[in-house]
Amino acid sequence: MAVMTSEAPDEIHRSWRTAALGFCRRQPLGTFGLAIVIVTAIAGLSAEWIAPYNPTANDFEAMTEAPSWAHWLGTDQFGRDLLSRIIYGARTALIIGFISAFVGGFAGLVLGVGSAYFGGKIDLILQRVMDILMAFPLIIMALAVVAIFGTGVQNVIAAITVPLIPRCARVVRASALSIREVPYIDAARTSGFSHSRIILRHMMPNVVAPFLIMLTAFVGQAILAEASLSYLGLGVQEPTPAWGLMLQGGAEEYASTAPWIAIFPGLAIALTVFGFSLFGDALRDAIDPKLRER
Amino acid sequence: MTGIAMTDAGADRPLLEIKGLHMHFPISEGILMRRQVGEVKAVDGVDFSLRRGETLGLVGESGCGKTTTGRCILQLERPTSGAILYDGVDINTLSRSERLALRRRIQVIFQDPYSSLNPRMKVGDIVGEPIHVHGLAPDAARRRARVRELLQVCGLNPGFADRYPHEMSGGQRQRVGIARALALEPEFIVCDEAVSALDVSIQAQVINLLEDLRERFGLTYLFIAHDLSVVRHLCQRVAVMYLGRIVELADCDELFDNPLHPYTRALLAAVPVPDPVIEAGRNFQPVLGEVPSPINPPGGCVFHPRCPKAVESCRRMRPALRELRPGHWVACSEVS
Amino acid sequence: MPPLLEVKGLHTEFRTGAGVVRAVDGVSYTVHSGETVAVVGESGSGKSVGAMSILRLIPDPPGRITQGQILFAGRDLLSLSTEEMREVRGSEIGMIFQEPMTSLNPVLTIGRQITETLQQHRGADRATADRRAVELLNLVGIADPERRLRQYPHQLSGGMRQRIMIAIALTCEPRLIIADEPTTALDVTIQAQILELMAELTRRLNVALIIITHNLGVVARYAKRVNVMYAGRLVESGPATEVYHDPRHPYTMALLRSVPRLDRPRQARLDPVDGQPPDLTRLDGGCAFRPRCRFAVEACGESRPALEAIGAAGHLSACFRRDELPSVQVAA
Amino acid sequence: MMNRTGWLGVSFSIAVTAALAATPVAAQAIKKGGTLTYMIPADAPPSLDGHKENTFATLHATAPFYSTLISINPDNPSSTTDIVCDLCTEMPKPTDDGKTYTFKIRKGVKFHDGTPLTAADVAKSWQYIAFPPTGVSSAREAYMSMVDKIENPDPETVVFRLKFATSAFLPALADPFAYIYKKDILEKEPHWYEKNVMGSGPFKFVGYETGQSIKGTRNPDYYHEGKPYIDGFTAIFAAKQSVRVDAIRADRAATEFRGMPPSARDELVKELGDKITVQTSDWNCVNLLTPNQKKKPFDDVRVRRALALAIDPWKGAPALSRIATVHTVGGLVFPGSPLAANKEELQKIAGFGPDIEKARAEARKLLKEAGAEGLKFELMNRNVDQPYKFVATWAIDEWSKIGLKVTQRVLPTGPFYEALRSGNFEVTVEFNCQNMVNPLLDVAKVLPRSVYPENYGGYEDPKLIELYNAMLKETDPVKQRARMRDFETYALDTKVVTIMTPWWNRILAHRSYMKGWKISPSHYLNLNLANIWLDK
Amino acid sequence: MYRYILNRLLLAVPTLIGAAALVFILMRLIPGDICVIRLGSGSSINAAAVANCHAQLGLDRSLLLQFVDFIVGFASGDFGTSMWSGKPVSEEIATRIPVSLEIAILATVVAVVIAIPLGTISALHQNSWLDHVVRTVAIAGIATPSFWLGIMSILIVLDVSHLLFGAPWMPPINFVPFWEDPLHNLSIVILPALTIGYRYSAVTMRMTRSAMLEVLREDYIRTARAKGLLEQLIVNRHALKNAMLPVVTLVGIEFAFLIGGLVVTEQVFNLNGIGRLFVLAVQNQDYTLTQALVMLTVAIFVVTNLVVDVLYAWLDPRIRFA
Repeated sequence: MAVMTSEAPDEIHRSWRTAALGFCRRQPLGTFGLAIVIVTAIAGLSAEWIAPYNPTANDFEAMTEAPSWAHWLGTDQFGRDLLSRIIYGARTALIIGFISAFVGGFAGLVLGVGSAYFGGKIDLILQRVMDILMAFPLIIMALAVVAIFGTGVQNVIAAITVPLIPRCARVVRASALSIREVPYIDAARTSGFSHSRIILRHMMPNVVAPFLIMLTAFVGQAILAEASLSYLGLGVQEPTPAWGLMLQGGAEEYASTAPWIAIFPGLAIALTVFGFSLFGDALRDAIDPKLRER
Repeated sequence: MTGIAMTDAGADRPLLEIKGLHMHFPISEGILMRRQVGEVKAVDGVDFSLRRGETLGLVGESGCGKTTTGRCILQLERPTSGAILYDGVDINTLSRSERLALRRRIQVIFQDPYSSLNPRMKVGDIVGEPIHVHGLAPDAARRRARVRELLQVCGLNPGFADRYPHEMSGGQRQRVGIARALALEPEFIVCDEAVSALDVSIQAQVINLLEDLRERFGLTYLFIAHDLSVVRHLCQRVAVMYLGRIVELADCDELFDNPLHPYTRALLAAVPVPDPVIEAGRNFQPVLGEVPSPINPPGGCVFHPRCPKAVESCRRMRPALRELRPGHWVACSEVS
Repeated sequence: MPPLLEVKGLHTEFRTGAGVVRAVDGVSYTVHSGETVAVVGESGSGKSVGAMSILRLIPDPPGRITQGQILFAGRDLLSLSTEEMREVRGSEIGMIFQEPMTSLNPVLTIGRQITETLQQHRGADRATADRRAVELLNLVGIADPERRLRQYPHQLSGGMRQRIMIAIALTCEPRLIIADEPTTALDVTIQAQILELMAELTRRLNVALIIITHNLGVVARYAKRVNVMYAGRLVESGPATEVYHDPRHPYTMALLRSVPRLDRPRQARLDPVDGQPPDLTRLDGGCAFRPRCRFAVEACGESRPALEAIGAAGHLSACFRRDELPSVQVAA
Repeated sequence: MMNRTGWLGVSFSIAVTAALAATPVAAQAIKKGGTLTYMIPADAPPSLDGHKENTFATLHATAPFYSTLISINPDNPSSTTDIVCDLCTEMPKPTDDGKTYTFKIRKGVKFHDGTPLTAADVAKSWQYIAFPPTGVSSAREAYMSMVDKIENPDPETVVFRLKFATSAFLPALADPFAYIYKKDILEKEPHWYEKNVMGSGPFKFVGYETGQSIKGTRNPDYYHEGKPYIDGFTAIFAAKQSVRVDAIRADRAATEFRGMPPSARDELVKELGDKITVQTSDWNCVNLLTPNQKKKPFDDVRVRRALALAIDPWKGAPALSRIATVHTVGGLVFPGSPLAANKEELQKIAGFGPDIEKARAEARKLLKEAGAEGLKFELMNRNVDQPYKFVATWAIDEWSKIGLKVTQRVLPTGPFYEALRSGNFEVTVEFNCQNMVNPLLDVAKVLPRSVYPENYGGYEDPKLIELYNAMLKETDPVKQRARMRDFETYALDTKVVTIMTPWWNRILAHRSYMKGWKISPSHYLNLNLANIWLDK
Repeated sequence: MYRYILNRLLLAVPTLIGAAALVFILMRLIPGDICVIRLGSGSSINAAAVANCHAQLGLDRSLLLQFVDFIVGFASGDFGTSMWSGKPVSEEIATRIPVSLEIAILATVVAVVIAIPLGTISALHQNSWLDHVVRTVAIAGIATPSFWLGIMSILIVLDVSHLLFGAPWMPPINFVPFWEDPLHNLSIVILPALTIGYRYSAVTMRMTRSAMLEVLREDYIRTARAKGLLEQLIVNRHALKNAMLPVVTLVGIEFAFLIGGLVVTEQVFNLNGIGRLFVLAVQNQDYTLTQALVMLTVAIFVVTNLVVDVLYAWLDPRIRFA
């Protein structure tokens, strides 16, 4: 417990705690989602300490072993411990998920808010460009990016990030457009604030809350996109421990003879994305005044 | 150009002078190749002026163009035509830096105390930001002191500086909005329906505050409102607008005691007074019809379809604003 | 003759994140056939919730009617089954809402929205319902009704939409209409038209009207009786003339004093009600108006004063000092 | 531990089942009739023209429709030297010092359109293969560089005149892609065969749906008496490994003819027992790990040697053989060939030593000397699972044991070739895989680019070329084998131009009712289905 | 209305041209060479053959010329011939489109038929156990990788049929059009349609639920209640039609994005559809085919948006009579 130096922080703590408790009470599903997210995050951050085995070391004495006390989730075809690979894979998933969601999201945020604020020709042109990008299916776009630059974590992130931008910009633009009409933006303009100040200080923060919630969904979608790319052989590559990669090859080859190789990484993906979605949904419900009781 | 001649010949030139203001919003169709298919004549030839220290009421029903007029003065819209002279200078001819300087002198108070404050900023920041941007306080400590002072002036506890708008009631928020407007030490404030969203018991508090501030800082108000009783209480002169035009303009008491334009009369008659006995004694006949669309306003006098006094010529002739009595201007051909 | 509507000790609560809000906290009043009763109060005073409670239209959760009786034509509406209650709504009691803009369904024709009530409650066939709809539109003063019936709400002006709302409320010839701020969203001239129309129709059709408003002028013009609400309670109730000319609750007095008036000479300054409206989650046991009251005494902090009669004219006030107020007022 | 034995048990039983199933159950009477459904493990080939294409997808789809002049013996396909006649009547003895081969063509052979096939058609087809006219492309033009002229002296005779005598000629002539087309069509419309099928093979063309399936029906006029045994076939394109296994399991198809990973074999045998027959063979394909000597530090032989030393094929091969389509540790030469090195010879080469710990210690020392301790590099690979990525995963782990940090970059086929050619890689996984088993030519893969254009190691080495030529010109088998050893040792041990991984393992599990077909070391061979019969 | 549609179609032109330019550039940025891929899958590559192939495919001309050709050809309805197979692109696409279209339509039907009622029920019983179950199932649909679901579903079908009938069963692997053999056809497309449809319905269901929740809070619903209408009528007539507005938009957008989903699903189920053709075309660097496919995708996107707009206008008189 921190030493209380004044009353204010205590109050803040308490309000935080009440808010958190209130959230848990009203959003049991969301709390469950949050728990999943936290578990994933802990696994990803402290993989070195909690993973029982080296995730990349081949062990030819223990190939395709069923779950046992030695290997809780079994081993894959190279004799690598699945639990350890899943724990390390959480890191890869979160890195890919967060970086692509946030980079793509923020690029979309800037474009969306700018487009809405300036309107006119800029808006028109940006909208058309976004239309073009939107028309490319995400996976095709990613396919092209990987075909050009090759595989690897950075390229996979780029491949997922690029298609996220227009999707994000579109959503942000819509909400920014409504905020642009709000009197406090007019008040800021009459106070003679610069465009950048109005965009950054007045519009962004008000778009950002729903946007951040949207990002939690994007993190999940990015993790899924990585899995799909991996499935096509274009995602992260061996020996990097990554969930999508673990499903590639192994999932199909051993689905029948060593099903744990296919089942556990798939569950890890599904559960994590599930967690992010649940949490995001609940957060939106909790924050969106329209959905709150009157 | 008739203009509004000053009744008080000895006064300085007006602080604000509006000449032939038109604001037409185009209605366009097509996404690729925009074609204009019509326009909303929100403001369609408005002239008036404001003396320093005066409060001019601008009344009318929704869609009459009173808010758009205010937005043009605030440079939130660029008028289609007409001139807005502030302190003798046409604001549309100003350079960027001059514009910025002018922004300081003209401020605004909005109607909705909920949406006019940025919900993500603390009250102290909302009020302090303009001071910061315009460099009106040398350092952060002075700025904070100034914010506290402004809050106090507006009847708020200076401790509210650390609160967020949603932690306050509607009346308190409106006071924050006023404090923000005062932060730049303006001389002219456009009050756009500044009290109409407030509850009756709070409304009076804010009206009193606005009056106090006017006296204390020598402010000039353009008071845009639809509530006639509030306008009567607060303003020295009143302009009545209908469909983008001013139909009557006079000193406050003159207008309320002796309304000339049929529309003004209808408006006044429509307002019920809080006294059952008086109401029981009134023989009340509401004006017929509704306000026509500003996209396609009627020709001639815009009020003629609803006017009990309308004659044939009203359909064709757009009546000019005439000064029937000293300082009392009316745009109606049928009154004298 | 028994009253048409008798509300007895109505309590309606909302459970929110911040706590339980007693939006209506023990309200009782009566409405007689053909009578127009106004409920006046500021936002959050519980006037709308009270009206919605009569029709049991409070969304549950979070809202709930916890206590009381609502006797309508002898039946307790609160004890009716959902199905029976549904039959009462629209058929015996009509309702008019504040926002004509949003209260009509944007994707259905005007005709459909009028006739469906008839089809629901009277089992009318299409043709009969259409004829009645035309009749109703004529009644509420809408020209060219046949064409209007085929139109959609967005093609109509605000005033016309409110006329449509009145027509809908009148469809089944109800005995009571509840109008919740029916003119607040309208312009003054339109407001006057609508109010006149309502006054005329209720008189002609002998319909009782509960009009909920914050506009003291509207009340003065149209209501026989006035109920003043503050913080979920009735603080004063009585014939309009009595309440306006001899207010016996400090809140009513303050309200009347604080509004600028066209019928009196301009004052130098208004006389506002001090302070802010109370937070309904944080009420104590005392009179809710006490913090803003100029006449508060110690007793006001100890218990909440009951609504009790002053004289015989049906004038009631919920103030401990209801009898001494005229003299105190002069003194103040 | 208990579980492990369980899984070992499965693989053990697989071996037994396979052995049992493969044992011929006396000489069963051949049954006629039935339709064979098999899968082609690829997407649609670019065209149906065997002369033009080089992909097995074309071959697997069209081989049953065509005849060739000669072919590998379908009854003994695992032999690398048993070549027999298809359209000819008898394998000729070369004359003119081995420079002239005269083939007599069968009489009475008919194209599917009913017209007779004569020596003129054979000669014209081979002229188009060896000397394609402008506007016509032949994938095998280069193999025929020894041919001087192809003559057609009479309707029953085709004569090949060579520029010089070479033992490489007959294998090249037995190329499974060398379909015999009809002369008239070739002359009239040389691109006709890209989209159409009309041959003289055991099956007549019925229909082709792009990327979907191809169908054939028995050719009653087929010149090999009694064949084919089945009434017809349907070949379905199924690029996805798991779909193929599932399809065999559910008997939607009898097999495929390329080769499947051990997991597929395990699953099918486990689920279907004796309904499945497994045939395996060493496969004439191998993956090579080739460092790019144009990039530092791979120009340093010590670094390359360290890379080789770190990998333990003797332990890796048996383990990998359980999960990947690799099996046999070998050098440059296909292990099934008499020219291949034996284990003793191999163990003298870097990376094949018997003591891995010693080898790794040496590798670390070499790295240290070369200043490349803890080297990080990227291994480029092609986007193919089996066995490319398996081999790479294994190699990367082996390298990590001497402190190397290797990441993998996988590219689709197009960009992969581009990177190879432009030398835009550090170390790459490549492969050497030829239609016909012909080690003399196959080992040319390690020759510098100036001699062998498809070499990507980025080095020049006259001595290597010299050693190769010495080996190639040697006609005495024993001496030739010794020269081959010199060449191999120089390439793999002295210069370490590339690192061998275990040779591939061709595993084919097919429905047991499919009989009469035998596996070969190349998935390009024995595909005309004429010998297959269905025991249903 | 017609002018509105025409306008939207005109709007599609710059999008199409932009997409054309983008795909043209992207394709040429991919390192590699279709001729090398074609000629080099077995052994050595003949440089002369490659050059010959370049000349045949017109790849030896300037990029600008190629682009102009592409645009002019496209505008005149000539999509060119596939560089990979030499067949007309239109024929290549026509061969593949029935499977994909069938799956897409089936998935949409699944999505609409299941999702809209479920979403409505869920909204009507907000925070009930039913709502929680439906939402959980829906979010699981969004969270599960579709290919994994596909793999698992095939496996389950195989194992279950093996267990039940003693012999494993799976859908046939050769596609037959519906009108030739409906049962055969349906047994092929049903699993992929369900796999794709799950995610699709999950998204639709969530949208229906939240739109419904929002609509149910609207004033006109309160009006309808005050009129004493049957709850059923309120939901069906008053709420659903309004709630459908955002749902229609979403269904449209998702339909346009189905091609992306098909890319993966067609791999899993070995279906010879547009999605797989897309991957092949990109990997084979078949410029003409890829370009045509991208244009097709963009066209589908544009047309779907148009259909959505028209539907929107049909549902919403505010747009119809604007």
